[in-house]
Order: sequence, then structure tokens, then C-alpha cells
Amino acid sequence: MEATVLKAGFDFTGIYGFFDDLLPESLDWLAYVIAAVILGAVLLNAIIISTALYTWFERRVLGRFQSRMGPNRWGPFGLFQPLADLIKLMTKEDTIPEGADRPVFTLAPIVFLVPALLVFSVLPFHSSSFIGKLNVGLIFIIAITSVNTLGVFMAGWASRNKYAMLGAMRGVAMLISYEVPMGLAVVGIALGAGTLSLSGVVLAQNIPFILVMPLGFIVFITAASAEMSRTPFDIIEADSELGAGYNTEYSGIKFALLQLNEFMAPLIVAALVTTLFLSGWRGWGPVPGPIWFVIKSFVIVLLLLWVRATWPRLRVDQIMGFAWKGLFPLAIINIFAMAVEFQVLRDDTTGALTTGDLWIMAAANWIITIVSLAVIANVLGQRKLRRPEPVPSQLANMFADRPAPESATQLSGEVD
Amino acid sequence: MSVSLVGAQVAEKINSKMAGVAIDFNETEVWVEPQNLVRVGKFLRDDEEIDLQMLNSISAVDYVEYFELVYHFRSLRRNSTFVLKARCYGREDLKVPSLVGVWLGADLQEREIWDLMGIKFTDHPNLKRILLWEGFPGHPLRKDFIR
Amino acid sequence: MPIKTEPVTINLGPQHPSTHGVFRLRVTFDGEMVLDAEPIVGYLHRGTEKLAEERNYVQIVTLTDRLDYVSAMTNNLAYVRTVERLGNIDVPERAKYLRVISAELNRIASHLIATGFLLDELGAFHTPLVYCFREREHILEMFEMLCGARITVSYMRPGGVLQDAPEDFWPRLDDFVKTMPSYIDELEGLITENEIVLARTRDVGIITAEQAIAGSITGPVLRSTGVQWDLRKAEPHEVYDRVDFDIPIGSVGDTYDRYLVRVLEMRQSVRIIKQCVEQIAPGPVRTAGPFVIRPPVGDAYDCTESPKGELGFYIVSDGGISPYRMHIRAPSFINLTLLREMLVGWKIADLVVIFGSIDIVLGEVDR
Amino acid sequence: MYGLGLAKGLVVTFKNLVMPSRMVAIQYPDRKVGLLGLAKETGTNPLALLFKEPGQALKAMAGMATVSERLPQHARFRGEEFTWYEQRCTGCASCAKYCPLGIIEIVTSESGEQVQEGQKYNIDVFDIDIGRCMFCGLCVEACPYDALHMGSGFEEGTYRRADLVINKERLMKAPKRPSPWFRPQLAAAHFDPHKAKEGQDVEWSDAGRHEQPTLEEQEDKWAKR
Repeated sequence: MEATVLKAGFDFTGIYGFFDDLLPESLDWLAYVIAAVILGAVLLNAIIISTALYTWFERRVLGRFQSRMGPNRWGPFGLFQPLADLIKLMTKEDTIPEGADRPVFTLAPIVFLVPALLVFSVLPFHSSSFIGKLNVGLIFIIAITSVNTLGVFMAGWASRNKYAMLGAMRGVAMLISYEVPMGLAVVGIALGAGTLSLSGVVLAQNIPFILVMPLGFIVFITAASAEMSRTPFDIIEADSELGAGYNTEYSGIKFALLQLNEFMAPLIVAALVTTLFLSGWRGWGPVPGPIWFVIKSFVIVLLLLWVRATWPRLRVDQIMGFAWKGLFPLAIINIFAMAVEFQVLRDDTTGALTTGDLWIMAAANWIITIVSLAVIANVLGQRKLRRPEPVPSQLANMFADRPAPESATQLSGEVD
Repeated sequence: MSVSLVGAQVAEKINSKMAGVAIDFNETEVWVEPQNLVRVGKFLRDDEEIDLQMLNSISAVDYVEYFELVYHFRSLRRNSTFVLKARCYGREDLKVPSLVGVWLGADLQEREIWDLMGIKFTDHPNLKRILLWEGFPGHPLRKDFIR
Repeated sequence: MPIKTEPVTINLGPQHPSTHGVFRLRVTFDGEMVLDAEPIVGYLHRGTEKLAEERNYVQIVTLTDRLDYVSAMTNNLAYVRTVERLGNIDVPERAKYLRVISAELNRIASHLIATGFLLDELGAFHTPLVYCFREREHILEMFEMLCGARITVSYMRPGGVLQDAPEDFWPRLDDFVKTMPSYIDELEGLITENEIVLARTRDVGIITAEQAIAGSITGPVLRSTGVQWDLRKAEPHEVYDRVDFDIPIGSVGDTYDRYLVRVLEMRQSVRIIKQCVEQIAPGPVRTAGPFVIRPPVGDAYDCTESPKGELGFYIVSDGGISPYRMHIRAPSFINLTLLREMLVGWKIADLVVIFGSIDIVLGEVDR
Repeated sequence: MYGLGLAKGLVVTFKNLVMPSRMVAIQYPDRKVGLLGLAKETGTNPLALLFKEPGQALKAMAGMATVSERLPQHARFRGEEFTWYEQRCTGCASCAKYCPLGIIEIVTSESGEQVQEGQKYNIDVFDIDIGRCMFCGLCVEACPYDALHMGSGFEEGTYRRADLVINKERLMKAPKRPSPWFRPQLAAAHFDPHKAKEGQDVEWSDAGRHEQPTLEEQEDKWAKR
């Protein structure tokens, strides 16, 4: 039912077929190119415009979290603010620091942006609406998002700035570390869905995978928010420590590209989480699939924003420790549990799981999640939350010259 | 209220330990020669009864014919305060022993006095200008400083 | 082949987001680890002590506003107390209460800023900072009622305060006293038990009580090491001996203790204000006297507990209309003495946090 | 339990997100209003507004309507629009003397006009360089005749520093809305310079602390001495 609504517009084969009919036989390849260009242009613009709108949204919501207004001057409710920002950044002087590695410096924003855009090419917004019908979508995403690391390092290295270099070094260490739990969390998905194709994953989610493997969800969203380097993992930029980290020296349109990537990251993560854990476009009632997709992504984005508005940043060694001592074991536990359950529950001949099997797995996994989280928290966390009671030092006595009043013995009284 | 140590008593104590070091005193203050500062400081810090744990503040005053260094001490254990003063005569090349070895808190304050008053503290580990830049002509808190 | 590494020297500041102004820290890093740190100050040096030598005693009040510009009231208080001691000027009772109320309000404001910026340096994306500023705004509005200005108040004068509080000040203050504890609770809910904050601040940048006393450290930094020392109790000036309050201390002397002591002090300040409002009685607020004060020849040192530590003024009078010499014992400046000891061995992220937890204000450091 | 503190923080920020009383930001110089806000501002109900001024109403619904807004100031605010009464000023230059920055310039000349107290002076120049003023109010505090008062403004931006010097003509022409800062007589009259409308200026005879001396008093004080 839902398949009929938006089918024609976004389907590659549909557009290809239309132009194939239009053009003579010898120009078949042209139809292919035209279809690709049209779809690419539509998608690119859609992503960039939605990122622009997202910058407005993020700033407004963060403003509300912080008792502020957020941008509300330009256009209705401040919606033109991204446009104003863009004009400002484009008209600014594009400086390259003296002694910088010019080609690398120029290339870095592009290396940043292209993988981020490529991720969208395989995401299924709808049952038939994705462009690259990739049967190894999961692996493609894991691979393509790793290129980010290269961009961080290129930007930091080429800037010839110590702050940028420090940010880049932190970034490389952190991003590579968090690739591991993220990849391992995806393994659980592959096990549960029995396929690496993203549309296959969505179709396999008769119940959303967030219920089936909460542990995987937690690991994935944590690792992903580290991958996009937002609080509490924003040590790459760490504005209070490094100024701006790897993008210290960037200005003008190059900085705009970096910012575009940065604001696109939450959208990518939200879209990925929606696809992998929240059953993608699937929903109930007459609401079309893409709307479901957007709603679910929106919830994830809000969650990320909420965390960003609340928590402080971890230190670099704590972040690495968290990845290797916290997320890595959790991801392994998740894979192990999924594998055992899969082996026990699967249909022997087809190797497929029924919805009932998924429910059983969900029940088991919730117990495993709670237990393992509690264990890991106790291992990782400072179990000694209590501190020594403050004892007044013998080095000082405020009442040496006169009798001490009664209440002076109290150390930190309650306000009555 | 914090008790001020009586100048006469402290001067007597200092003199009983190191004869003739406390050259003058009044109700709350004792004057010593600048070259004896470190000896007196160690005594004031380590003496059981005086027990001045903290060097509160160091000021320097330019009285034109001499500079006076004013040390405000405080004992947290006894809640008492005390003022030690030292006069150094002359305008140029003034040298006073540094108290950093006795109280670490003298560090930045002595640098500030060197910067603004031009009194050199010998044995100071890092005697550089602090508020003004290196190469600033003169020491601005002196009374004869003209921009 | 062994990899050759070498330490990197970075100038943190004078333009750096978390140096609280124009402050420079020359740091040598080994990777992320701090090997050496040297504070370089003086970018905001305005020569307050020299300027004071050519102004009369009332005019200097305006200079003291600009020392620790987030707590101008306590600066005024320390200065006018020294002048009063120098010139043997009496202060009316009501003025004493008004002074204590405004000084404690300003202590809350200053500690709010310290806490907010500390969390900002921890990377909390300005949220606690904005909450702190929101509460501070109430205090600034009350200052505007008292004296017409929000930051550079110039409220106190030798011999009292400038003018009595307006009628609408008191209900506003009552409201503030009533709501502030709940706001502090909320702030604590956001910060105090947050595991990330704990991981970042606990046992970071420890100094011991002996070190702190030898280094002339005062204020919350001293109290966080467990030394129960507060000039409001040790040398009760104004009406501090008539109100009941506690001196919170820390147990370890780390960054977390420095934060916690400030929060607890805010609660105590609210308590002091509450008692002052109950005790204050009508009366004059300023001793009649000449506008131009000519104290007798002599010198005087007086100090009060400012939010940053012991703020002292040493004034030498030659009998004229302006001081012969005025020296300011600036707590922010002297608290920097132990900065190197606190920083060495920690990482860049800790450096910023430890530095923030000392809570310096560059107007006072550079004077 | 470990992790509870993080959750607590999330609850606090959520509380601040949803509670409208925590939204304390004041938009300056103008405030964006919705349809309801605009109706409230104009004193009509939204429906009537929609009919009467559909353009404005649509604009408000699109979030683009603005009304001017100013931070609420207390009457005592020490601002820059100095109020000066030439009738009260004797040209004694107390204000100039007590200004810590020395930014008040006063030039007087003998008028030859004799009043009972002595000779009256012409005030030729009365310049306040508010470009360097820090609004400490010491000049106002020092004025023995209550001739100079603080103002309440803070928006005097100009393109040239020279424009920031307020001279005698400007002081005389300016609306007389003195701040009750350090002027108990104005505070007792509950004068609020921010709420004072056109024509509600304070006359020079009301601005002083001292009563106008009667003729007998003048004789007692000065003439017979």
C-alpha cells in the first residue's frame, strides 16, 4: 500500500525506464547517466537543505535547553539563519596559513564531506527509494565513515598549528578506537537480519532491533556519537581546550564545508540508527514510510541534542578507556548472545528467524543488557563514590583568640 | 578579631635569638635590616609561639629617601597577625634577600615589587618582570618615575 | 628504529577561550602531558596602584570596582574598611548590614560565575554557564536597585554606603532568598553527581594544606584543602559575628572540592543574607563627614574575605587628600603561585579545568 | 548507582526545556511576537486583529512581527543622559573636581550681576565627555546644589567621538528626566525616568533637596552677616 505513494519519483529504475523509452537505442548509456545525475542532484540538495535546516533546529533547541531564544531574527522564526550564515562564510576571506601544506589543506574539507554524502546514497528512506541498491550496505557504511579519520588528520596536519595538530592526533586515536565497537555492534545486526543489505535489515525488523538487541543499540549510538565527535566525546574540537581543534585555521567556504559535515553527522547517525534499530521506514497506519523515517530520525536527533546540552566532555584517556574497556566488551557480549540465540532458535533448513524467535531473543537480551551494563559500570566506574569526610586541618584555628561559638563545629550545614 | 602580635615582645624575642637584629619596633610592627630578613623570617615561621605560617602580603613603599618593604604575616593556627618592615636606603641597585625559600607565597609578590618598584631580590628563582614587559623603562611605582 | 619525540611548547592565551581573560600560560607538553607551565600576566595592567596615588579617597572606590570585576562589592568593602581604619571613621549599623548583604550577594554572583565557567571548561556546552548567568542576573538587578549599576557598582563609601536601599529592594531580596536554594539544588543536580564531572575533577590537581598555606593561598582554594579558615569568622568585620553561618571545607583539595566548597558557600551566603534581613533596623546609612577625606599620617592594612580569597589593601597616608601609596593584596594574583605545582603531570584537558577551578579574574591579577 | 548522576542532569535540562518560566531571555531592541502576542500588544483579540489588519496578523503568524522591547531598568539606573538645570548651577565646578577622569569642562565668566549671596557667574562652557565617562556618579554626588543628575539612557552610539561630548546647549535642550539615583527628593516623589512621558519633566524647582530660601532667610544668612 505504502509502496504506491512515492514510488515514481525516487525510484532509479523508474527514471531510467522513462528516459530509456524516450531516447534511441544507441543512447541507452545516456539514460543511465541522466537518471543518476537527476537522482544525485535531488539527493544532494535534499541532504544539504535538510542539514541547513537542521543547523537552525539544533541552535533553536539548544537555545531552549539553555533558557535562550536561539536564532529568530532572519525570516520566519529565524529559518533563514543558515542562509545568512552561508553568505557570511562565503564572503569571508579564505585564508591559508603561511607554511601550511596547501594541497592537503584544501583537500581536507572535501575528504570530509564526500564520505558523509556517500552514506546517504545507500540509505533506504523507503521500500524502493534508495539509490544504490547495495547488497553490502552495512559494510559500505562502516568503510566509508572511516574516511573521516583521514580528513581530520589531513586538516590538522596541513594547518601547521599546534592546536590543530593536537586535535587531529586526538581525533585519529579516538575515531579509530570507536570504529571497533561500532563495527561489532553492526555484526549483531547482520546476525539478526541475516543480510548485509540495508533494505534487507529493515525488512527483517518485524520488531525493531532496538528491542531485540538493546545492548547493540547502546553501543552503536554511543560509538556513533563519538564518531561524529559531539559531547561527551568532542575532544577533537574541544573548544575550551584547543580553541577549535583541527579546524582552527579554516575560514571562509572551507570552514563552511567542515561545518556542513559536522552538522550532517547527527543526521547520518539518526538515519543509520533508524535504519538499523528502529525498523527504518516501517510503521503503522496510513502514514507513508518516509514520514516514519523522518519521525524516527527526529527522535534520535532530539536525544543526541539533549545529551549534548547536558553532559560535559570526557578526557582523552577516559574516552579511550571507555571505548576499549566499556564499549568493546559490551559489543562482544552482544555478538556472543546474538550468535548463541541465533544458533539455538533459527530454522534448521532456511536459517531464518520468525517473529516469535525475535521476541524470545528480545527477552533474553534485555536481561543480558541489564546485567552486563551493571557489571561494566561497576568495573569502569569509580565504585568509591563516597569520599573521605572533610576534617578541619590542624593547621588553622579561627577561634584561637576567643571562645569558639557553639555552631562552629559544624562543617557544612544545611540551609534551614 | 585577629590578634596583632605585640611589637615589643617580638622584637625582644628576635633579639634574644639574634642580637641586635630587630632595630626598632612599635605596637604592632618591628623593623629589621634587609640583610637579616631571611634569618628573621625563618625564626618567625619556626618559633613555636610566634608561628607565622603564612606570608600574607608584601608591599613596598617609596619614601623618597628610602624604600620600605612591609611584610604582613598571619598565623592561622593562632589567628594572629604581624607586620615586619625593612628599610633599604638608596635609589639604584637595591638588593634585598628573597623570602621565597621561607614562604613560597613570596614568589609572585617579589616579582611584582621588582617590576614596579625596582627592588632586586637576590636568590629569587625567577626574578623577571611580571606585570610589565621586559625592557620597560623604569619602575613605575617609584615616586620619581616620569612617563 | 626508536621514534624520536620532543616536547611541544604552546602559548595558551592571551586569546584562548578558557583563560578567563587576557592571560597567557606558556606550557610545555609531552604529547598531552604537561611538563612545565609558567603563567604570564600583565595584559590587563592598568596601574591601579599608581592611579590611586593621584585620586582622592572617594574616587578610588571607582577604581576598586574594576579590580575583580565580577565581585565589585567585596572590593569596595575591603577598600572602604581600610580607609575607615586609617581615618578612624565610624560606620552606622544599617550601613554595616547593607554592606554585608551586598557583599554576600556578590559572593553568590562570583561563585556562580566560577562554577559556570568551570563547567564550560569541562565542555558542558554552556548549559550550566547559562543557568548560572540566569541566576546571577537577579543579583545584578538588585544591585541596580541599590546603586544604579550592575557591575561597576561603586556602592560603598568610607563611612557607610552611598544610599539606602529602595523600598522595592526588600521584597525582591526576600524572593531571591526564598528561590535561590532551589536553584542551587538544581545546579547541583546537574553537576555534583554527574559521573563525567566526577571522573574529570576528582583527584585532579591536588594541593595539600601545607602547600597551600606556604604558598599564601587563600579563599575557597585554601578551604578545599581542609583548612577551615575564613576571615569572616577569624576576623569578624561588619556584622559577621552576629550571624550564624558555617565555613564549608573540602576533604582532598582537588578540583572537585574547590567546586563543592563554592557551592556550599553559596548556600551559606544565602543563609547570612536571610539573617541580615531579619536583623536590619532603620537608621542612617552614612556617617556625616567631608566628601574629601584627609586621614592622619600613618598606614593601615585591612583585609576581607572576597570570593577569591583574602583581599587586602595596604594604604599609606601622608595626611593629604589622596593616599601616598596603596598596595592591593590581590587574591587571584597570589593564588597563581601554586599553579605550576597543580598543573604539572596532568593533561591539557585537566590543565584547563584546574586553572578554571582556581577562579582568577584578570582584572585583579593584573590590577 | 553509577550513571544516576548523568540521568539526573538530563532531567534538569529537560525541566528547563519545558518550563516556560525558565525562558528569561529578553529580546532587545525588539521582540518577535506571534499572533496572540501581537493581539495582546495592541489590546485586541486575535480574531479581530485577523480581520482588521490581515497583513500584520499574517506576519505575526509567520513569526516575523516585532514589537519594541527594552530591558526593564530600575529608576535608579545610572545612565548617560545627564540632566542639568542651569537655574540651579552656580558654576562651582565641584562636579569637575570630583570626576575621577576629569572629563567635565566648565568655563565661567563674571556676569557683573549681583545677587544677595554674591556675584553671579555666567557658565560659558559646560562639557561632559561621555565617551570617556564611566557613569560612577561622583559628579552628581558632589553637586552641592542638585543641579546635575544622572540620566537613564544607554544607547548613545555615534560615529564620531566628538559627538559624544555633551555641551551646554544639548544639556539645556535635553528632556529633564533625572534619575533618582542619590536624589532622595526624587525617589520620595516616586519619579521614574523610564516611565515618564513627554511633558512629565521635572522642573528645576522640584529637583533640589533644598527649599528655596525665603527673603528673610536670605537676609539672616547672607545679607546681615
